Amino acid sequence: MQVPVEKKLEMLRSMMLTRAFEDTLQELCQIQGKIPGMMILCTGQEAVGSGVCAALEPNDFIISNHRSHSHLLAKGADPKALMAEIFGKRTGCNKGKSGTLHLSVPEVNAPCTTTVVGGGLPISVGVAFAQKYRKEKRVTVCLFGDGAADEGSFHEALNLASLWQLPVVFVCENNLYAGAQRYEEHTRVKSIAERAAGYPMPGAVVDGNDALKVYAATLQARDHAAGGRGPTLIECKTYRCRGHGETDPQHYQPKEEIALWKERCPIPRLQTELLSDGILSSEEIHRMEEAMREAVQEAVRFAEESPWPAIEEAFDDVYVTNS
Amino acid sequence: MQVPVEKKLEMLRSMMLTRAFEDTLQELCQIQGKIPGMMILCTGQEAVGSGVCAALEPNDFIISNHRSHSHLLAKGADPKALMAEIFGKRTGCNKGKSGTLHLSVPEVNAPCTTTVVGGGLPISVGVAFAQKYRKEKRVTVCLFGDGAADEGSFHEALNLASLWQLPVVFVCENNLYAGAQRYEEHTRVKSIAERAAGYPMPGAVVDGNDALKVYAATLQARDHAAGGRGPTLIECKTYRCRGHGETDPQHYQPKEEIALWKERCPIPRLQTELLSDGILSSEEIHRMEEAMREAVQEAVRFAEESPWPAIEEAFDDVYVTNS
Amino acid sequence: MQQLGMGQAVQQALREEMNRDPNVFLAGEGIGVSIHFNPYLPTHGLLDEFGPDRVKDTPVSEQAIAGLAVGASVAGLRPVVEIMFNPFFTLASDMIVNHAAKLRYLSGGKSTFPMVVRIKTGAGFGAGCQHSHNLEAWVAHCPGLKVVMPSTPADAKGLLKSAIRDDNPVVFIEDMMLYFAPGPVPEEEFLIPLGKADVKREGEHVTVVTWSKMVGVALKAAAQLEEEGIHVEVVDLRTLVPLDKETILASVRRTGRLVVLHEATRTGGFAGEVCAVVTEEAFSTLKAPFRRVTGPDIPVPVSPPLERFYIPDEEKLKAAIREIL
Amino acid sequence: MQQLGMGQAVQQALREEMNRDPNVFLAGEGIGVSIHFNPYLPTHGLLDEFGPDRVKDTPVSEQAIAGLAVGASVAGLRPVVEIMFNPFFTLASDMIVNHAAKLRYLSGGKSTFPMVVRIKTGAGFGAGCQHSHNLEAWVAHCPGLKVVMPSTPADAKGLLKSAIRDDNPVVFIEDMMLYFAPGPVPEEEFLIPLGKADVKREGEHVTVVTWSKMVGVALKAAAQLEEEGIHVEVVDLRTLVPLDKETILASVRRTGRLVVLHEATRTGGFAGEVCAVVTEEAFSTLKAPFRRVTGPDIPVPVSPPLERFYIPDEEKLKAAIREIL
Ligand SMILES: Cc1ncc(C[n+]2csc(CCOP(=O)(O)OP(=O)(O)O)c2C)c(N)n1
Ligand SMILES: Cc1ncc(C[n+]2csc(CCOP(=O)(O)OP(=O)(O)O)c2C)c(N)n1
Ligand SMILES: [Mg+2]
Ligand SMILES: [Mg+2]
Repeated sequence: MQVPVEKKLEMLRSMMLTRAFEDTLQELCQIQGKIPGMMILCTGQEAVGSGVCAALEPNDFIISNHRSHSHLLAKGADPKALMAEIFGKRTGCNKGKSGTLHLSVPEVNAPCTTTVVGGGLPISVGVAFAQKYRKEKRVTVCLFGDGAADEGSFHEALNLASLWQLPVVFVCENNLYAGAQRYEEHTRVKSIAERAAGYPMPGAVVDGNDALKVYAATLQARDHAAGGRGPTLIECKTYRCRGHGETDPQHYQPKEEIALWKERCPIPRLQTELLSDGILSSEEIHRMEEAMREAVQEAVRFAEESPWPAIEEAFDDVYVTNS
Repeated sequence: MQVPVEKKLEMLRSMMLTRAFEDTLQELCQIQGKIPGMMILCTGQEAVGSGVCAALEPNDFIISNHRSHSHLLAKGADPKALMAEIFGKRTGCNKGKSGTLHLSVPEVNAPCTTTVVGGGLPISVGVAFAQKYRKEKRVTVCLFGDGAADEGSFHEALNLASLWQLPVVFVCENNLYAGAQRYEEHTRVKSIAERAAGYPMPGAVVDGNDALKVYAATLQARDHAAGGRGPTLIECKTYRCRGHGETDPQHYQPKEEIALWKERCPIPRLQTELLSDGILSSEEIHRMEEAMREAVQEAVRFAEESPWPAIEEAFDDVYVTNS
Repeated sequence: MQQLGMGQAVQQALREEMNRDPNVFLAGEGIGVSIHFNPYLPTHGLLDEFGPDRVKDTPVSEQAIAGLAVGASVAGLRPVVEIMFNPFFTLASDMIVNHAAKLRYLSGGKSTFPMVVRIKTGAGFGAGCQHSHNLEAWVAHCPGLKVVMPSTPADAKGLLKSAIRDDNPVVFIEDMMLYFAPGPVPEEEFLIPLGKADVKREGEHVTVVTWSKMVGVALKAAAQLEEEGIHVEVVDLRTLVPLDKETILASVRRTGRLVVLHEATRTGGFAGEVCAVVTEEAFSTLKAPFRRVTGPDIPVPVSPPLERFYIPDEEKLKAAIREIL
Repeated sequence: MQQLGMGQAVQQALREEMNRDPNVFLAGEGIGVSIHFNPYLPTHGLLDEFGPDRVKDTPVSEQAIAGLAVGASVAGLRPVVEIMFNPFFTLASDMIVNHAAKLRYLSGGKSTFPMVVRIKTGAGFGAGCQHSHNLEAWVAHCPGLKVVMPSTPADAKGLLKSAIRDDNPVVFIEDMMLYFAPGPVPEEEFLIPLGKADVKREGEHVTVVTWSKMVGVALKAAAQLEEEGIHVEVVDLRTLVPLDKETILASVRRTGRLVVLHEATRTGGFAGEVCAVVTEEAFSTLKAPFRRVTGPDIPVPVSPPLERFYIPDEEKLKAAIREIL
């Protein structure tokens, strides 16, 4: 499949933005009291969010999970609003109520994110139902982990989406771990994609460290869904290079395994391709890196300078009150 | 496979007992106020419970669902205690607290029955876990409907049973309906057994109206499980000849379909085989019928003559109180 | 005025709102093709009328049903989904409690979830504790949800229409024993606002706060006590969240006596909330101890005498009232 | 005496009971191999000590985890399973509420379910409302379950050991903020019976009923008020079900004033139950309005100032006490 150059650049850009964003977060986490709560990063997995979102139209929806930064940035979320939210500031995209774990960015059609493992699947089915109900040619993508595929919600969601032939694409980001549990320790099925047959729907396994492959698989599934032929289950095989969260000592992840996968890092991989195709020079890549770092620094500045929410604001947004 | 004659007779007997038991219940339901609650019968499906239980050892466990009469009678439950329970009498196997929907008969290793669709599956995994934990050579059978295979609990249970290679046999009684919903209206998978591959475990489809086939499949799965090789998913294709419950007008079940399946009734089927093999004479079959009817009449007499529980007994059995 | 059972009243509300707003759709188990064929039931006939695109029979998948509502509502539709029996709410509870109720807050007010979850509840049909288990106290303890429990056909209709038009997730709990008892329902369009209790009977000696099926029990007891010269005020909450504290407090300030009546089990039931509100805000007007009349702390048993015993009745209520007069 | 955090105390209880009874086993998400490597956490080290047959890391499958406990317990084992965070209780709630709590009753007392469900709870770690949501009021409203919420390391140890030996399903809720604060724990074996409240501080002016993490807040407030001559009695419920009414009533009968303090949201919280019991049974001894100090009716927000505001503190408690003195 021929991937348009601008798509390749888009993917590279969003991967690099996510990496810069998260590297900075990792540093900020070391400063006591700077960032509230957990910090769950996707280092090494950026190709999934970037490849998926590059294949979508702006008015397609995504439903993400606890590991959402790459998904949301790739979908076009404003890094400043995300960063401020992660800091817990009033200017955050969710006014400081969410923090990092359930960032919701309706502006880019990411209307809600859930940190309940597997929770996104039934919701994405509902969003896709609305699209079909209104006879739109839009689709919904649900991004979830390999661990989530053990939850009952996975099963109910896939069955219903298949039954009603809804325009939803289930993207399982199989990073080989669910918390501290290796893939083989939480299920015996060789690949999550094999489960597609049980609903049934098309299932595909792709190299999740290759943004172009993710893009191609998503595009195909999107066409399938938008064409009224129902859902697809895509499994992106990738790897969680950092711990589950920033305090995880990763004692259960073999060092050689981490090293191996670091070599498969999706960012240099796409960069090399773009270099060898003569699309980008190393100079340009360097400038992109600078630009990303600058954008993230600006986001941090914005977050740092933003005010905390006032106490009374805690009571806002529980209910729609004009109703 | 050669099925021993005494097993064949056992299956025929338990099918005939269930049929007599439920035909009588159906009549009793017409009498206003005689039987509390719903009445869910398995007419036409008796081969499943009978075939499964004939393949089990007495100390194997079964976990049943709302449609349990055939399962429990085949496992050896006392018809008198069941009937009195269904009447809501103090002499019922559960002192009138359960009624028909969640009959529990620990005496025959049916320690609990649930009417929450799909609820039995995770529980059966727990029972099988205990068997493996204690290094027993016993197995647990979970009986559930095709509708239950849409519940998240199905998925979580099969995944865990496979992961830990537990001695459990999942028997799906696919009677073509879940409530008023035809099989094709609640899932698109051709057969529930295909889902076995997603965990993975062996999956088998058997003619659920043929007690001998059910027996053989269960026996094989039991050996597999007791031998430490883990769970099996067996789908018994059968048909619900009556409505979901006794008040169901069955307006959604095509008359021809019902007629067709009545011809496939598992009881005459096994009778014919035993007749043609010269194992039973029609005289003997007739006497068996009489005996079953008599046993059921005695159960009804017992239930009718039994006292209601006293009001204070409502407070018993919520907690173990010596603890 | 038309006489309808509560099932029919719910049906009318659904029909009117579906006619009014094409974004309203229904989903649930057996809400279209049903094992019952009974015009008194809430969704009877709606599949024929609105077709399978808007009346969705679902698989037995409570989590998916609730998730469908969460997703469809945030995408702009107005789902009305059904949980067949209250105990199965457990299976949908993650979607309703952790998602429907919280995702708006988590979005900082950007996303809205205009959905209704209808739940059938109540003891009295001999099905036992896995079918009969009143859990309104659970949902009333979840900020982000509104909770409605109507007691009459007219209330059910007016409240359900408001619930469907509300931009918040509303849990609407129907006691099945009310489906068949006819009551007057205005023919013309009407709405009843959420959050307003209704004084179903006035009286100056004691306030009985109750809701749902128990309102009928309270009215029966009140009529009987009237003959003894005891005047009972019956406050029907209608909506547990938002709670109409003003109406409760105004009544207790006049009567000085409070009894709360509900079918749910006693410990941790919503009676405690009502008692707390009154003891916080109208303590000085209280003339007598609080009483509650509730289901006992047991699962609902099947045996007819035991199930009858489980359900609070007018005798128990009268006894409680007499104790504090 | 040894000084342990509550996490270590739980760990000791688990270790001792596992050594004592081979039928006790543990299961849950990350209870063996964990993303934390921290000896202060409840199950740290137990996998190494007891091996993978008795310390079972499970998939992310809350319903299966709870079902495992139901099935294993009816078959004679004594499972102690963990639900990682209280909001995920929803996913296990069908198994716990409709099965663990009811199946004994449904069996007419023939089957028993000696299982413990440990649940981690509490706000204060910045993870937001899908991780922090106290739902003890839900479980306390389900006959068939016992509910324990310890406030100190020693209580946690003694209560958990009793819970494991109890033949009933017990929900044991641990506030994670207590895991790291050391407190004295006797070295020798000891049990604390379920159903007995503990007067953590005596005082004659006002009774504060509370539990779990909030006991510390109450004691702090009590110490501060002491300096003003206000003597606060702090009743730590320890067990919500069975509820030790005698201890509550005896205290209120002496002080005449009741404040209930809990972290869970206000409406429908367990404070209502305590208020109801007292207003029913000790009304005449009450000298002042009831007060409750609770989390506000909002989901737990992440932003640090908002989350701090959510959690009740000694200032709020002192203000409430002063209001009714
Ligand atoms: C229902 C639920 N159970 C448990 C958790 C705790 N938890 C958070 S992330 C996680 C692991 C999820 O693994 P996976 O789905 O593979 O996603 P990954 O973290 O690898 O991206 C767990 C168990 C949760 N958030 N929700
Ligand atoms: C969790 C749950 N949802 C809904 C119901 C209501 N209900 C009872 S039986 C039934 C249909 C079950 O179909 P299936 O599993 O195929 O069993 P069958 O009745 O055909 O034997 C339903 C929906 C229930 N008991 N439990
Ligand atoms: Mg993973
Ligand atoms: Mg069926």
